[in-house]
Amino acid sequence: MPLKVVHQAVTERLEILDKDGRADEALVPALPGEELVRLHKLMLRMRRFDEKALTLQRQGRMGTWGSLRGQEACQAGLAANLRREDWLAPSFREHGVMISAGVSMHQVYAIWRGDERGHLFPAEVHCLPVSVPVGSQLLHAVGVGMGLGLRGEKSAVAVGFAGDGASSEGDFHEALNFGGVFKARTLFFIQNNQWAISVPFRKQTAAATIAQRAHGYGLPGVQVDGNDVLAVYAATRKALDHVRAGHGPYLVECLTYRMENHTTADDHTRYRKAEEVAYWRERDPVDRMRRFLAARKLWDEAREAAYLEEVAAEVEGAVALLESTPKAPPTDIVDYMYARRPWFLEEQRAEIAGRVAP
Amino acid sequence: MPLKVVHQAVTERLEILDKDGRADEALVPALPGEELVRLHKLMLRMRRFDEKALTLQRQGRMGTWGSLRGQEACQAGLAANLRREDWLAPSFREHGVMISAGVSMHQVYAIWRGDERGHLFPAEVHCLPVSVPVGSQLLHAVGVGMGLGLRGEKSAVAVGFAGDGASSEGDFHEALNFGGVFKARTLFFIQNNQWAISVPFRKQTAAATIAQRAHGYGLPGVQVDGNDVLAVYAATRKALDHVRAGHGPYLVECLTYRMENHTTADDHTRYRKAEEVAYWRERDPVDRMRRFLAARKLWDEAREAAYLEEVAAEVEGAVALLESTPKAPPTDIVDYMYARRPWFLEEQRAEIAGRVAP
Amino acid sequence: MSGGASAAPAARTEKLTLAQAVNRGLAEEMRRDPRVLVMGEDVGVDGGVFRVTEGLLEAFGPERVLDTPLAESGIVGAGLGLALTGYRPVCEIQFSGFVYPALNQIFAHVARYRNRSRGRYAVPMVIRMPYGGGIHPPEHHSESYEALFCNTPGLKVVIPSTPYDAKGLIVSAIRDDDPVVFCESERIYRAFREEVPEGDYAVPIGKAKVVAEGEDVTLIAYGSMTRQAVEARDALARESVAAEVLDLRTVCPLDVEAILGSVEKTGRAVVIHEAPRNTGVGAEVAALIQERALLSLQAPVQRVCGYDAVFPFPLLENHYLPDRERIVRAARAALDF
Amino acid sequence: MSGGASAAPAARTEKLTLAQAVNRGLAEEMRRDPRVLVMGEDVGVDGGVFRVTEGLLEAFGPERVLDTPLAESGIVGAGLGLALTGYRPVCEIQFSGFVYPALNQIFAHVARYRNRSRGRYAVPMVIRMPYGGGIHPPEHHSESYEALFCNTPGLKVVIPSTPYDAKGLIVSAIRDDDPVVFCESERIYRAFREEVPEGDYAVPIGKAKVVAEGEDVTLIAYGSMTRQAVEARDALARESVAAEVLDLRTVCPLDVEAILGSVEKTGRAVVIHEAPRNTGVGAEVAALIQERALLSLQAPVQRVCGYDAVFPFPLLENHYLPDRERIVRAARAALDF
Ligand SMILES: Cc1ncc(C[n+]2csc(CCOP(=O)(O)OP(=O)(O)O)c2C)c(N)n1
Ligand SMILES: Cc1ncc(C[n+]2csc(CCOP(=O)(O)OP(=O)(O)O)c2C)c(N)n1
Ligand SMILES: [Mg+2]
Ligand SMILES: [Mg+2]
Repeated sequence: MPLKVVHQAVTERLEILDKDGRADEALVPALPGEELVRLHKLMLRMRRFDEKALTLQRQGRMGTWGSLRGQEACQAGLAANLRREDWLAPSFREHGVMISAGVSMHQVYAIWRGDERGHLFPAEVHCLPVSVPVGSQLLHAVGVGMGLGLRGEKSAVAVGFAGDGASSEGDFHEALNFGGVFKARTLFFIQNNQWAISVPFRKQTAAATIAQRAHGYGLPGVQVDGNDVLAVYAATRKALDHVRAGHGPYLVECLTYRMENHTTADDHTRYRKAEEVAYWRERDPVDRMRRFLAARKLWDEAREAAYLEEVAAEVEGAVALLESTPKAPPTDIVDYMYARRPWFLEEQRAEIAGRVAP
Repeated sequence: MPLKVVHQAVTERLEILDKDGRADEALVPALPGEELVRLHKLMLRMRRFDEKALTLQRQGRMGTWGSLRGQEACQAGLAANLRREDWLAPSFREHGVMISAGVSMHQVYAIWRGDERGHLFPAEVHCLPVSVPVGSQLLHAVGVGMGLGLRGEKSAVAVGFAGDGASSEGDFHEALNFGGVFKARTLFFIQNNQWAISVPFRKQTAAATIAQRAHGYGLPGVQVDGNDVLAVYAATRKALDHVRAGHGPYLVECLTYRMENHTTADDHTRYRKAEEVAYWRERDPVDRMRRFLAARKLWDEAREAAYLEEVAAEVEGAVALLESTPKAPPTDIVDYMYARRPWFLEEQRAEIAGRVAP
Repeated sequence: MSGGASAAPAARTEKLTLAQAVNRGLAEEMRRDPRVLVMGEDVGVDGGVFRVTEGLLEAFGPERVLDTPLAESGIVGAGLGLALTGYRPVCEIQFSGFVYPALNQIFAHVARYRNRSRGRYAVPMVIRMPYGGGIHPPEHHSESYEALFCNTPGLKVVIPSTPYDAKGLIVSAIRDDDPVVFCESERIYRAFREEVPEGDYAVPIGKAKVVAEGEDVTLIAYGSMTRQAVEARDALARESVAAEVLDLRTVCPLDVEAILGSVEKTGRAVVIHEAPRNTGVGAEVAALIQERALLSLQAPVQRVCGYDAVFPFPLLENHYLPDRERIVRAARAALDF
Repeated sequence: MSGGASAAPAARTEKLTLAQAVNRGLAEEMRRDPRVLVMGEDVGVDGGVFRVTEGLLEAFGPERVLDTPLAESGIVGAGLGLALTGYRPVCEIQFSGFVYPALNQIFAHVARYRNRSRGRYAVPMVIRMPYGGGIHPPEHHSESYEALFCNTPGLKVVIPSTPYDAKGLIVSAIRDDDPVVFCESERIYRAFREEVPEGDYAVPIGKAKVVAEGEDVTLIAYGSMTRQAVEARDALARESVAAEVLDLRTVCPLDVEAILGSVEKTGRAVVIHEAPRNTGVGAEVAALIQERALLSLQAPVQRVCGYDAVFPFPLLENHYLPDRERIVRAARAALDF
């Protein structure tokens, strides 16, 4: 039956580097060499930070850890575009962007070791605490984006994070819709690593991409090769320009791959094939960027080694700080619940304080 | 920046009758005259039923009533396509499709008069009870659609209803996504009457249509002139064929208009202009169809009068039945909570039974 | 039935319904503090389905009075984000029966944010919701869910029973640096008027009020049930029983001193609420009393509650709601124990 | 710690953890009744994050074991639809801390459907969820929310404390024609093993179990806290105090006869749970006891509960959870009253 077209949407995907680090030169962001190198360094730093956490966990010195390995390009490509005044509403796998944005390494470690004090991020960093219920923090990013707008901010934006799994939660939808209605200063940054624990993306949704969802809310959305830091950088830059200019939210979907177990409590060999992991190992975001930089003579083994040593020292420092921090007093359990403790917490506090440590 | 297209979606709108009831002849469904007349009769019957409820309400003989006036074409166009084995998961404004599908008039009245027994629909009618929390029943329609599929049904489908306002709830999203993943035998039937109480559609979402949402889940979606019963009939037929064939869900958005107050507890003059209502009154779905039928010599004033008399008698019969039904015993409050009453309800039942009516 | 304010009320008063009193409190706080926002379904142009936000859009504009999309999780979740950037959102849930979709945001975030962030981020949010039976609406419009909020650490739960208190408590709730769930009885929204001072006064959160003194039995109620308790008191008075009526006003934190003080005097208590009995506020009150005043108790604490059943459709709702007769009977049971 | 079944257990037994026992119960019921489905996040290929659904996909196929998208409202809402078409879905919520998004479906529909439809539609659904502290996971993985479900009419709430009971109770829950919330303590999922009969047996819902008899004080617990209560009993025994330990097993409906029977004997009671105290199950138990056995009470019913605070991150969680010492102290308070 003939019909009248009332809406059309095209969802595009950006790729710049190929699997071997060769760039589509026309698309390479016009950045000075040191900025390109910075993208690589951001990735190396987060990878080292992540590896250390896994080691600590194996040694019983860390709690459950969700590795970001494989997603460094997503987080670095975004981080390089962030400004000091921007707000982050992270989920639980955003260690990379968090430490790039000024959260201290030992703080992220502390959170996952099981210490709420890890959330006391440096005062000048507008990073919200880690949010575990997936998808829920997108609404916070919308509210913050609305608040920034109400305050008349011209630069600052809020970035809300979610994974492919999280995109199935109702809050994902409510966030995109609210964001659109209120033209929130919010970037929806979706890392589609193709797995939600054991559930592959194709069982998460019948849609081909998450980017196309945006169009259902009248919002722009784009997919990007999430293992290509140049593509993430370029797409995110464009998206952030849009949001910063007050045109409302933008959705960036980074198609990437979770290289590790979901968390250290998981065993991914139960549900995915070694070949699949191997396929993606060949598309490692760090390797690709290293080759690209090397081809441009911006980077070499020696510089990498030197930088890794620097980072290792930083990481070890963070671990030392983490492990030398005395445990919080048990009364902390009740002391942050309200601005002023109600009588029942006063009583319970007394009980806690009066007890021998169990 | 040049990009690769990974998804394309076109959202179309179907119109057949113009505002004055002139049809695009090429599009008129190939139905025998009596079937075309039936569409009109379905609309007349639901309108009369609805008008009576408003009268009863004004007289203090009915509870809060949400009028469907203006949406008759949506509900009749759908109802004419339903089969006895289909399931309905209505929201609160689906009186029209409900009484067309076999729910007794006095039952719908009873529900809104405040009697749960109204929900005891005829055994052969697969209509779920009225669901008040908007959007939530779409998931039931998905589950029913999944269940029908598991049972191997080849014909039966489930229809989930929601309004434009309801489309903002998280459950709307989860339903479309689940439906897509499990290829549920579910039709999402959205009556976009452009108002959610006092909130106009343009403040409900930044999207141009609700139909385009479907594409975000890999589902087909179409918009239709919801005041054009032929268009609703044709689009719904196509959608139902798709669902019945096992190809998964389909979303039909009927763009229509709520002519009355949201409910009898509302005063729509507080938030919308008389001109807007007048504009839509000129597009009355019943008038348009009447003119179309008259032009084809399928209908005239005398036939309309005769049919209205018939319907009036039916409606009066329903009211008589409604008002002659004795009140339920107060113990009904606890008697349907569990298959077997736990001790506390046994005690509470005794208390209720022992009391003088308050 | 008024009185009990913390600050000295202004001289001029207005005769207001409870709905209007909340409205005045909102308007005055919005005027006083530009960070206060109102948001929810139909709160703007329509002024709220109960007209509690009437006139606010005209007075403060669409940047401070936000008609939102129909999505409760969105309202509270976005409201939380606004709070984090320094605003003080007053979120309206159209009826308490529709708060469920927002519970994830309320329980997992709003109630926990101060604690999670070790005090860095406060959430000075008020979540208002009409609750309770008595107006014969469709399903889900008559629910009483206060116990869910009381069971969730990090929240305060306030339920006024008079216009005077409603204004003073909404003011306190807005000024509170922590999230407050504010339940407004639909049944008494417009059931009566009371002189309410113009201008600034606050009724403190966490303080109950002795509505009527008595020595024989304590009737503990809140919200719409306070009036039922007063009616029961009058009926008991005709039989020479002197009941004390305590209006809790805040159900979390409970005013344990006021409760114990009264029960130590009377030795008998009846707790009354519309919400179901199982693990309700009445259970907490009874548990506290036996815990801390067992030796004063001359009889078991009685509970007069909604039945442990779904709130019925209108035709049977009068049989569900606690009323004078049930309260009197419970008081007699305590007296005759 | 086993025993108490309704039907005669089969002769052969297997030594199982609680997680395995639930698994066996699920598998046997799926075999017995083709209408039983299992659905949730990671329940299929992965066998569940706690491996409770391990092997079910292989045994029963993807039409009966559904790996769903990550959306709790969807799981329960679609599950309800499946129930309406004649299936008996067992929905898994990955951790109780993630049940909030499903509360609208559970509270507004699952719990109400039989009543709303005047008995036409039953919802024979089981909603399983791991709950409680003790395994040091990230935030939201240690919550105890049973009180929310107890406060909602239309639900039953079951919390086993042993492998034997876990299998017998999951079987009863699946066979029950009404919705059952089934909470499984993470801490005792694999903490110990017990002989569990193969084949068909059911432990009745709504019946508590006397785990150990005693005359001096009743320790009332459920789930993981039952073991703590038994430890406390042993400690008290060394001081010649004979504590009776009552394992509630079902927290709604409570086994009021068993509770009263024990307290009438001992005159003293301590209720123990991990969940916060305010309007918790302990409040209901205390309220019931004072209501129906006041004259037997030699001392106030004591409550040993999680604090009214957010469940702490792992490093402090041991300070939050009730333990032997706190239980013993409360028992002594009751004895010394
Ligand atoms: C509301 C909610 N439900 C369940 C969980 C348990 N859970 C933690 S992570 C996870 C999978 C998340 O997948 P995705 O969103 O793709 O993020 P990824 O782990 O891949 O980074 C699940 C189910 C949760 N955290 N929140
Ligand atoms: C979850 C929920 N929130 C709020 C309400 C109150 N309410 C009833 S109808 C309505 C507007 C619905 O608008 P729409 O979905 O467009 O349906 P329409 O009334 O136009 O048919 C609202 C807000 C509700 N029923 N459910
Ligand atoms: Mg993922
Ligand atoms: Mg509408």
